[in-house]
Amino acid sequence: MPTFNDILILLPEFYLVAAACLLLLLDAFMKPEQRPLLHWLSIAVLLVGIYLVVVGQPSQTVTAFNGMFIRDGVSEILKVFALLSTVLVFFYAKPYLQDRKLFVGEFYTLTIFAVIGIMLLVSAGNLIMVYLGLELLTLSSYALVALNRDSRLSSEAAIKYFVLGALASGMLLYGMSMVYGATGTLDLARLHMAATQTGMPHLLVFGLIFMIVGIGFKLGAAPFHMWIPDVYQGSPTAVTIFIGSAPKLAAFGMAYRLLASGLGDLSQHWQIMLACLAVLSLAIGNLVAIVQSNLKRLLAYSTISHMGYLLVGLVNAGPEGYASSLFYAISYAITSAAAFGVILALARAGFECEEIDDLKGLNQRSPWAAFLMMLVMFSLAGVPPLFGFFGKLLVFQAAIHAGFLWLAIVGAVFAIIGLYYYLRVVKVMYFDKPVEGTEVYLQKDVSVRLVLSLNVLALLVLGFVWGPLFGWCQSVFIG
Amino acid sequence: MITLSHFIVLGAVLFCIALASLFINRKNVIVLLMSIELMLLAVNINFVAFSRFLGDVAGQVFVFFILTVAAAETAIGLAILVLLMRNRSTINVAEIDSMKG
Amino acid sequence: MELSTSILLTIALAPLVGCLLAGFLGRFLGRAGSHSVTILGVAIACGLSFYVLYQLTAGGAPVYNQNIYTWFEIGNYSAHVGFMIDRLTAMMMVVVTFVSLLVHIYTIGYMADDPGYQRFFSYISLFTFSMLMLVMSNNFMQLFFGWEAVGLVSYLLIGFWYKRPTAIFANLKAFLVNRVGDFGFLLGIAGVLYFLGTLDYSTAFAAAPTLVGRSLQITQSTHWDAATVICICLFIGAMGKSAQVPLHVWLPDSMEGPTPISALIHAATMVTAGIFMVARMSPLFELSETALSFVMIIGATGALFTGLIGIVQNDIKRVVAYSTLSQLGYMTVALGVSAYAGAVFHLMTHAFFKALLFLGAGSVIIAMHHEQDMRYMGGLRKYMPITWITMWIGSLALCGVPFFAGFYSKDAIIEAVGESHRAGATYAYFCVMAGAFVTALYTFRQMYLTFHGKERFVVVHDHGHGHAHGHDDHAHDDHAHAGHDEHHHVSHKDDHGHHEPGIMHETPKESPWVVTLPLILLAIPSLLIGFFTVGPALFGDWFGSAIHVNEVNNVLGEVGKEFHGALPMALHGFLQLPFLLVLTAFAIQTYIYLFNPALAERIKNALKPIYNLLNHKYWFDAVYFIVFARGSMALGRGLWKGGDAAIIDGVMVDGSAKLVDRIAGGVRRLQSGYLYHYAFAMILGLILLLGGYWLVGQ
Amino acid sequence: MFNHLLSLLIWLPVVGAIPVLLAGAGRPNAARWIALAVAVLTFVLSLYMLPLYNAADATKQLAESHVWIASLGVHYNLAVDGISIALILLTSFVGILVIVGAWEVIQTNPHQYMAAMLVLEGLMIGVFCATDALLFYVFFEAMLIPMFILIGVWGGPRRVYATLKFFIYTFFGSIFMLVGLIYLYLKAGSFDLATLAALPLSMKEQTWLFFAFLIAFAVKVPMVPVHTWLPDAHVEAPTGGSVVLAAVMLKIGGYGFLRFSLPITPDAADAYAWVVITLSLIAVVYIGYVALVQEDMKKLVAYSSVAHMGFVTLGIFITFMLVRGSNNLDAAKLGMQGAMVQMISHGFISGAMFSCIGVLYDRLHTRQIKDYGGVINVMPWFGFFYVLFAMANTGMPGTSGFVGEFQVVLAAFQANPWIALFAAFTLIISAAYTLFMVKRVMWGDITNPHVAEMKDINGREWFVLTAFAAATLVLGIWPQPLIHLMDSSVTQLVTQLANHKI
Repeated sequence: MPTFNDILILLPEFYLVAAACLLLLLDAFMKPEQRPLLHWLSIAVLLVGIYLVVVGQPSQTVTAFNGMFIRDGVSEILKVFALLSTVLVFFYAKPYLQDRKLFVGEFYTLTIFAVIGIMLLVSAGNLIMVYLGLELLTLSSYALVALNRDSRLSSEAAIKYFVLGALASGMLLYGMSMVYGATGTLDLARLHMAATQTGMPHLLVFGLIFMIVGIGFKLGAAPFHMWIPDVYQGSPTAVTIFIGSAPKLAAFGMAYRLLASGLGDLSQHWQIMLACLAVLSLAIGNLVAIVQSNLKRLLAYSTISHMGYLLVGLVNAGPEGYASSLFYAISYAITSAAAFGVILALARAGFECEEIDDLKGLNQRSPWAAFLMMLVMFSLAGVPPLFGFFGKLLVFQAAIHAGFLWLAIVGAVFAIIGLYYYLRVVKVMYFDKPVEGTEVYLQKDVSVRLVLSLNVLALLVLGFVWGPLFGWCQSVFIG
Repeated sequence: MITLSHFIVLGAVLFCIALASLFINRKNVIVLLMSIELMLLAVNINFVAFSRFLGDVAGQVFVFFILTVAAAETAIGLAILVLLMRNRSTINVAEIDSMKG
Repeated sequence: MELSTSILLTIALAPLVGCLLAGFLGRFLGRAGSHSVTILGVAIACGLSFYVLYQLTAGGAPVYNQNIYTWFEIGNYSAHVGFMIDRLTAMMMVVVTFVSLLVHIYTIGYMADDPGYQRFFSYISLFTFSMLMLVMSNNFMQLFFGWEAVGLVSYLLIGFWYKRPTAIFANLKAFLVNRVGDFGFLLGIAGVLYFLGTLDYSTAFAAAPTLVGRSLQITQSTHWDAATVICICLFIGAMGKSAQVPLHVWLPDSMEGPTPISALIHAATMVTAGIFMVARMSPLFELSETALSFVMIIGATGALFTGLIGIVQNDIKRVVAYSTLSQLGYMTVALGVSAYAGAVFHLMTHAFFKALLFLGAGSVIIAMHHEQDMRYMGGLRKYMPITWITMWIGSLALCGVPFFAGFYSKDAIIEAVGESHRAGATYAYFCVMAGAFVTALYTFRQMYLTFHGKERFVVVHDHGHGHAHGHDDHAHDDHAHAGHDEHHHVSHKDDHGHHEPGIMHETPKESPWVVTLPLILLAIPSLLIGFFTVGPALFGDWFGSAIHVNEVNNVLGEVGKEFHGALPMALHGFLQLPFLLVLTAFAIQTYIYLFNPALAERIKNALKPIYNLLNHKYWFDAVYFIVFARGSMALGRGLWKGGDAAIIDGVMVDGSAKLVDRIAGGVRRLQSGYLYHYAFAMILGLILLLGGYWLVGQ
Repeated sequence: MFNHLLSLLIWLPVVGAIPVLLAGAGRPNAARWIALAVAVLTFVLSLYMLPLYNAADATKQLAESHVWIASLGVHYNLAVDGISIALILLTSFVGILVIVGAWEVIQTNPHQYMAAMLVLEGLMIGVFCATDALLFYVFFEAMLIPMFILIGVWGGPRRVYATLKFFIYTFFGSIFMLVGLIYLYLKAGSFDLATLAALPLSMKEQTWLFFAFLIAFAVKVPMVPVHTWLPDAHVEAPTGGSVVLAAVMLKIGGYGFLRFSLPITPDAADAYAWVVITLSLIAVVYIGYVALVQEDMKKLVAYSSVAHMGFVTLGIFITFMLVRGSNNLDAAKLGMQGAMVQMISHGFISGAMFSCIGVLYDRLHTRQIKDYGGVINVMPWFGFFYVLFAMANTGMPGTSGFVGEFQVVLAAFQANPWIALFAAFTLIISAAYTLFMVKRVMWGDITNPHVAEMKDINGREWFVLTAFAAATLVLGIWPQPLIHLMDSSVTQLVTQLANHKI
């Protein structure tokens, strides 16, 4: 029977579910002009969620509902940053949504539900929980992608996302069923023990492979990446920014739960598989990004390559590697939020600002926006002293330490190729002349400007003081 | 005598049919939704079979969850389908390619 | 009395101060101010140099050798700036500052209306400073400093009239050819440091005997004698600076510079730096018979063959220039036979009479309104008697007529070569002997063409033409005034100058006193100095420790056995072969140019191939131009376009960028936009993972 | 305050860029003056290192150490020795001159230009101070960003190609170094350079690491055949960018060799010294010929930079032959000192040359040699400086250009006369390409009517060129103070080379 303690452990999630339902109700009774209130309330809800996560942080791993739900350092850190990046998303999205008549309560509630999905996923102690968390996240996401009901691209993106997502879920489930068959348990902790004693090692590995497909899909690692460019491009940017940030943390959490907690003993198998995915992701992501002209699509391919780097760290299959990958995921989530944040801040009614050429001469129109975007691009490219560099440093280090020197070198080579398209964005902003007759300016909304500036400057500041964050990442895997 | 293998093979066959129909079908999105359902069914067969042969009910519990989620999923899928039809006047898979490259 | 450092510093720095004042503050000082400060600076240096020479000769001062400051010090290696003043140095200082002083004075007249007046004074003072640093140095580093610095000033002065295409071609050529020499020189210095472990003269010379038997590994099996390598490398430097064959090509072209410069730098002082250097390095050169033979043969070749070119020149300055080349050859031969003192002695006498000849030529050029072609001169003696007489004195000294300064030095060299048994000495003896004849040929030809015979110009009084002061034409004329060397390689000859050859707008007249005074002051030593100094300088061991000659090589000692004083030597000289050759040449030229001018043309036509050979200077310039200038440009262009642009950039850099782009374009097509392709990709990924596992698992 | 002198030196210009950016948006003059003040202050502070530094002591001094990333053992470690101080002084000196040089030349967004310059200056100082490999790398890479912007925004017509090439080329070089550094870190457990220097490594490891470092620094120096970014970058960069690039940034490559290749992989460096020596000699000869035929002044000077930097790498790597081949420590020090002096000197001379070309460009807006001719007629004072720097570029004694080349040739002869022979070839070829340019630009009659309208240098240009000239001459006439400053550090470096690490 669930005890009060179980509930306490799940307090943030319960709270968020309740709050989301409340917001949904509230929205139903709200006049459209009162909707900004909903916006601020949503942000407040998430901030309180962060507070609850931090305050309720257990000193050591605790489980609830007979091990279905785990609350440990890993889940805490992922939740904090998932919530935090969602807060950023809400800030950035408001003017964009308002300009497009998409400023509806569904956006907020669906997003919060997706976040709840993330939180459940990263805390999952059981394959069922993994599945449920994942589905809560993805189902909300499908709806979010289709938020703009009148957009051809949105609906195309949604259907692609939906079909491929379902396919991936199916594979994940199929893999889970095999793992279940091989080990006789769905509980990740017991799975870990049973995996070594299974009488059907091949079945187990087959299950592992199917699960890796699911993980790869969620991460957006090649060759399971095909949905990413189309969904990034087709969704309203306010949704893209969400898909591009917090769910990456979830994907990392899922990978960690399934591969490390669950099947850590099969690491010699999945290490090499992840390495293959990493190389493919690096190659496809970085190469195809070069030929993009749509900024969102470019960032989509950049995501693919970044997931490649994340996998490079994961290949280490030890605390060091998990820590570096986690660090990488966090840094990517923050950076990605900032990147789309700039796009959102520059977009306005009738102007999406999603073509690279839309940024032409930005430095002359809006130097601050150009400066912010430049920092973001250099962070994504991994140029020190920006935050992004240190993520790369750590995943390379993890890979080399695990004997994957070649992988680090491949990563390095693709970093060079990748550099090109990030620089191209900077080039367009700084070196090109603005197109006559167009106007690009930063949103007037003070909160957007302020939060965006803080977000980007954090990339710079964290480049200098990333030690504590990394220390935190390390501690959750060692402790 | 029907052994575990038979169920597993059945599941595998169903799963493969589902996979195949996902990429062989180039006509209608609805068929895709059906394939997805089929795939989930294959998974369910697996779970139930394993559960039965392992003597562990957890697998069957999982199946209930899958069924429930599948329903929700289909609902969303159909909603998106409607959207697609409304926006593009077609649900032909081969025509949904405005984003590529 | 010991020499004091402050005096020596004053000598070196006084001209530098003059240079800086005239150069930077010239605009405020004005013309008179500028020439005053520079002349004052050089005069101080000159006076003190005489004082130093006096102290060393008569005052009993010991050799001065001290460092002023440390230039660098790394471990045991160090380089300093310091002075070594012995009699050799003192003599050079006197020659340099004295000639320089006279040239300064002369310049007041020669450059009177040039807009670059202050600049010119600044340059020549800078030159004086550099040359003093060179001769006063007590180490190789400072020697190299002076060596390059005089080259720099030479570059600046040859190109002084920088609007002239020929001038700026010539100065570049001069600098580059000198750099070829410096290339060897630097390697020589590096060799000295390697083998002797020091850059300091006295230490290096003291250690020189240790070179014997040491060698430098060139390839696995080849070893070269250390002393020979060092000496030949050092001598390559001298070949550049002292214009020895085959690095002589720059000197005739350097005549593009104003005439005072030709006198000071390209006759009297700078070009003799190489001679001075070899004499200074005598302790090293004495160790290598091979190197000395090399020096001797190079010198002998130059002495004869460059002189021959002088015979066919029509430009008054070029005749003197080729004579300089030839005389430098004499000095080099002297070095080559270990008659260092003879070389230095000839250096000194040559400095006076050659400066005189150049300044005299300059005086003629002023009078002829910058016409330098002797074919349009003639009969000038009645217009400019002082120039005429002094130039005759210089010419006779050059020819080596007894009692004149040149006789003593030149005759001693010829004698010394005769005494030498070094490999190639016979060839050298022939060259110097024939050279004496050739010298007389071109010298008398020049004198006759210029001062004697009929006037080959007409004076047209044309007041409307407005060129009252002929010699400022270079500066005031907007059109570049090209040189008169028809054989010049500069194709873009820009010679639409104003004057037609042979047309004068004014009667030639004697130059002002500032020009003639230096001529007179130079004529005196040209006439007398040999007579008074030959004894101690050549045969009296006057140079003391400054010059080191091994006993077996002491040819001057051999010659000296016959020496019984300057007067007997001169009288004896009248009966010697060199004088007879001079006499013969005198007779021939007198006949041709005074009595039968058409004969010259006939001889020229009769000996057409030889004439062409000489007129084209043995095609040295043409070959160098094609091989080195054009060849280097072609090579550079090939490396640039082929190496940098095509291979590195085209293939490697841009090529790999294009490759990446092309691959990206291909990979992009995989993202077809079709859902079933996407699904297929995922399934394919799954199958590959499964297949991979299956393969590895087996 | 002076306990953190090095930090101050690094961060003062970087942080100083913020007020420049903020103040300067609408008031360009405010930006200029603030930037100048920051640059001058930095220079003054860098001078203050001299009295604090004990030149007799070979250890690194003025050290600062703070834990940066505790869990990785990464430290924010700063310290300097004589070599670093010399380069820092060069940086802060050039820093002032580029800001003065850009004063009214940069008209579009001067505040951004000044800010980028200051940031760049700070980061370059950081490179010279860092004694932690990761910190070094961070500065090493970070400085690409402001340079990228400088070339791309204020550059010439092909600036985009040039600046992308510059950035990617350099990044390409350094990323392998990063992999190497991580490898070393995993081996040693620290990024501390001293620790890495003491780390025993097998020959195979050393070889891989050596080539990783070689790529990074060879691109930066740049060495043949990875030099082609430099001419493009120089041609397109604004004057100030070219000056900084040539004067300081290239030095970082040479500095890297001293700090990484030599101490960390001495045995591999010894074994492959011939590679670097050969490439250096190719740089002197091959690049000399290429420079000869350049039609663009900046390209010519850029190529000449490559050739001159060949002496730096040559001087550094002949030390192996001298120390290990013949145990000739003094000659090795001579070569190393020569390389160092050459670095500093090239900083002055190339900076000055690019400033001169900037002066011409500001007036005629072309860098093609054929568009000029007879400039001396209208700009005599400028001509003085131009010829002075050209002469320095040819290695004229009395200018700084001579000192380093002289020392390197002397040392090279001790290693192998053939090396000296090829190295000494610079005397001819550098004179050829430099003076050929001088001939076509300075001398001659005016053929282009626009040249006739050119005005002689103004007070600001006087200041810049005089400062460069003074530095060039002082160093040329009396190099001993500089050599003394670096002596103990160089001695220590050279002595270390004798230690085998295998």
